[in-house]
Amino acid sequence: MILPRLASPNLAFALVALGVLLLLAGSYYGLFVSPQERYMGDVQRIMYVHVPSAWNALLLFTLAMGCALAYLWRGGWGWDAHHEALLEASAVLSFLLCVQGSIWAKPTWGVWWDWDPRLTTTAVMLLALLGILALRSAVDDPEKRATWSAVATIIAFVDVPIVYFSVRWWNSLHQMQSSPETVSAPFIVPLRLNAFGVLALMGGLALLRARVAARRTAKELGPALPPMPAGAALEA
Amino acid sequence: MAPALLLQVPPPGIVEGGWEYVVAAYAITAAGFLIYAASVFARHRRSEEEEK
Amino acid sequence: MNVFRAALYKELLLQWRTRARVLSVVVFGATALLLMSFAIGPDAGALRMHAGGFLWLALLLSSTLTLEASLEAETEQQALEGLLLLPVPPTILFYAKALANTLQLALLGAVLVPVAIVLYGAETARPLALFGLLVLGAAGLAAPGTLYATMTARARAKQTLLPLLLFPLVVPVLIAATKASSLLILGDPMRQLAAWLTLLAAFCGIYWTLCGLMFGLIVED
Amino acid sequence: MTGELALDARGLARRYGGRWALAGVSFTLGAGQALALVGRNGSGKSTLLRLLSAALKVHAGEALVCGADLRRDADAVRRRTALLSHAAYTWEALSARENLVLASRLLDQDRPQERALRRLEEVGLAGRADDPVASFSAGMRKRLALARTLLQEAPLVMLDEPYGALDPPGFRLIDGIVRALRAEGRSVVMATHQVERGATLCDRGLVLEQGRVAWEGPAAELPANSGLLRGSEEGA
Repeated sequence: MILPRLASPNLAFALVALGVLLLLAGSYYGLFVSPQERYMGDVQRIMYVHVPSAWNALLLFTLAMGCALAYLWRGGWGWDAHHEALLEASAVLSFLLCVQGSIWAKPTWGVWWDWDPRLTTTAVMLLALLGILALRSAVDDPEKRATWSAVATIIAFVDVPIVYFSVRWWNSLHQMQSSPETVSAPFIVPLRLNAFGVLALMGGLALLRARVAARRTAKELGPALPPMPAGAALEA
Repeated sequence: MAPALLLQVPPPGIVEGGWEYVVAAYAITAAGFLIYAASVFARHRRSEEEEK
Repeated sequence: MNVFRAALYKELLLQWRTRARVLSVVVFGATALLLMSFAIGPDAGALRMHAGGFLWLALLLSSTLTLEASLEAETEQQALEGLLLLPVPPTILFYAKALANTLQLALLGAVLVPVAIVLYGAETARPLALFGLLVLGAAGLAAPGTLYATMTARARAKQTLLPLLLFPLVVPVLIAATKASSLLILGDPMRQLAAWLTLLAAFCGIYWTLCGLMFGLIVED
Repeated sequence: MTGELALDARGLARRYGGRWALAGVSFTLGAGQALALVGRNGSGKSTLLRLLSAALKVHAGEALVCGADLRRDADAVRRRTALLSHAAYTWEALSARENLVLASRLLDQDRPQERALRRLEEVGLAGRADDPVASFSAGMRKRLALARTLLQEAPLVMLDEPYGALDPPGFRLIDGIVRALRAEGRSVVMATHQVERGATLCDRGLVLEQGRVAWEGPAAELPANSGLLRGSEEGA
């Protein structure tokens, strides 16, 4: 089997543990230490998980795009394995983001879904990610799966800002220009803790997930070219 | 940096209470992370065992 | 240039020969338009207000059928591989195919417009602008649609895969085209039409370039 | 172009998923020579031909095809080769003539109508030139595919099972075409189960077994060495 170089599982487990610790600390701070926000009251506390999820969903999608580009330009199954893992992690975060967003929308606007550009873009992004994952599961040949899904990821990634701006224009009547107070220290601390917590947790899980993907691909690719009886075979 | 990524809020109009929404959001998020982590661990363990 | 003309001619000839199937797509689109009105109820004002959106939804749903059909002719006897061996550069293949699909979708739209006028009273004072919009919107659907259809034609579960990949991607096209057609049908007092057309044109510019660049990566076996 | 070798393959290999259909094949063929490729079903003959005509990506090894590097300059290889494949490469909804005219125009040739008609006469399809290909029998499709291959006027012509699906006059047609190609100084590679025919038409013989070269030598010695048809029915 040709396994690409991957992070050790111990590093992944350590990252997951670190993420859990940071999330526990950040959530404790956000729920019980931070003061009430002036306008939003306690509902504001949803932001301490929502915003870190949003940052990381975008960050992981960007990294997945980087892996896709790297696979297309440089080749290497490690890039493909991490591409798959990051797509999945980003999809999980996008899903949670949609759920948190609609929980936030209910007390704030009185509806479960507001056609806010960010929330809508997240929903579109989630569907795009699910589409790419479906494409990966529908193609058996490892080379085609890697190339096609890399192309699809790049195309979907370019779409995200376009979707955001088109929804914003479409929905321009709703534009309201105030945000919760998140610049002062009591609000920043839980945001930061949770942001790095989600990053460590999902990053660690993605490293583990990439190992699973790499193993599966290695199995599909089977043994390396059997040695030639005479003459030199030049492995790709 | 931070404000650009936050959901917008309608101007005046103060939201009262809402702890149940906060609890729901945290609970669902925690459940999401837990379920996903469990599934990744399970898949990783299975692939590790298949290796042997 | 000669090769591009030949490739385009090939696409159009194939579409002409399979026009019976194209006709059934028209019927499908018209049926979709009819069904959507039942979601609103027989309120003439409301129907007219939503006519633009219905038109583009019907077009989007039909587009997956025409895109799949345009690739079926190439996969039956692996004509696509044969084309690469001639050799026709993949970029030329892509642009010929995408252009032919644009034309077909724009024509399909042009046929659906009278249906929308009859069903929803969706007349416009600027039919030429509406046709220009149809071409622009069709181009926005055709570029990524051609690329994805080429992938999914050779994957399992192709019928569900193409919409799954294409629909989220073309949300900006749907939004901009719907808004623009509504402005054309209902009037444009705020002069917003140009902004939406610009958005559509930008989408087309980005994806006609990007998909043309990437097509070569996905056609080789 | 060196003009010396039509084919120079070194360790050429290709896998489908985990199976190496071609596991490192090395051989050479002089310009203007003909090679008979023999082997059981699944021994890698078709894969080798599709690799050498740049229809498939090479997974390991390398080859010079009419002086062009297969890995670096696939386009040049495609311009210098023509492949009669198992797939007919035809558009079913179009007539035989239209198929050839389109191929000719896509090759950017002059007088496409004339060329198409001449090729159709050559393969005995002139009488059915304007019938849609969808109504053709397997043998007629083979003839049409052959006409398309000849249309390319490539210096290296590769024929995959040219006798398959053909009637006895069709056999003679293929024999005549191979002789004519050789008389014009073109190189020919022919994968076939008709070992005797291959032996008389070609200079060199190559036996493939499980994706490897099992025997290589003068074509005249093929029947004794192919190990395929020893004592069995020839010329079925």
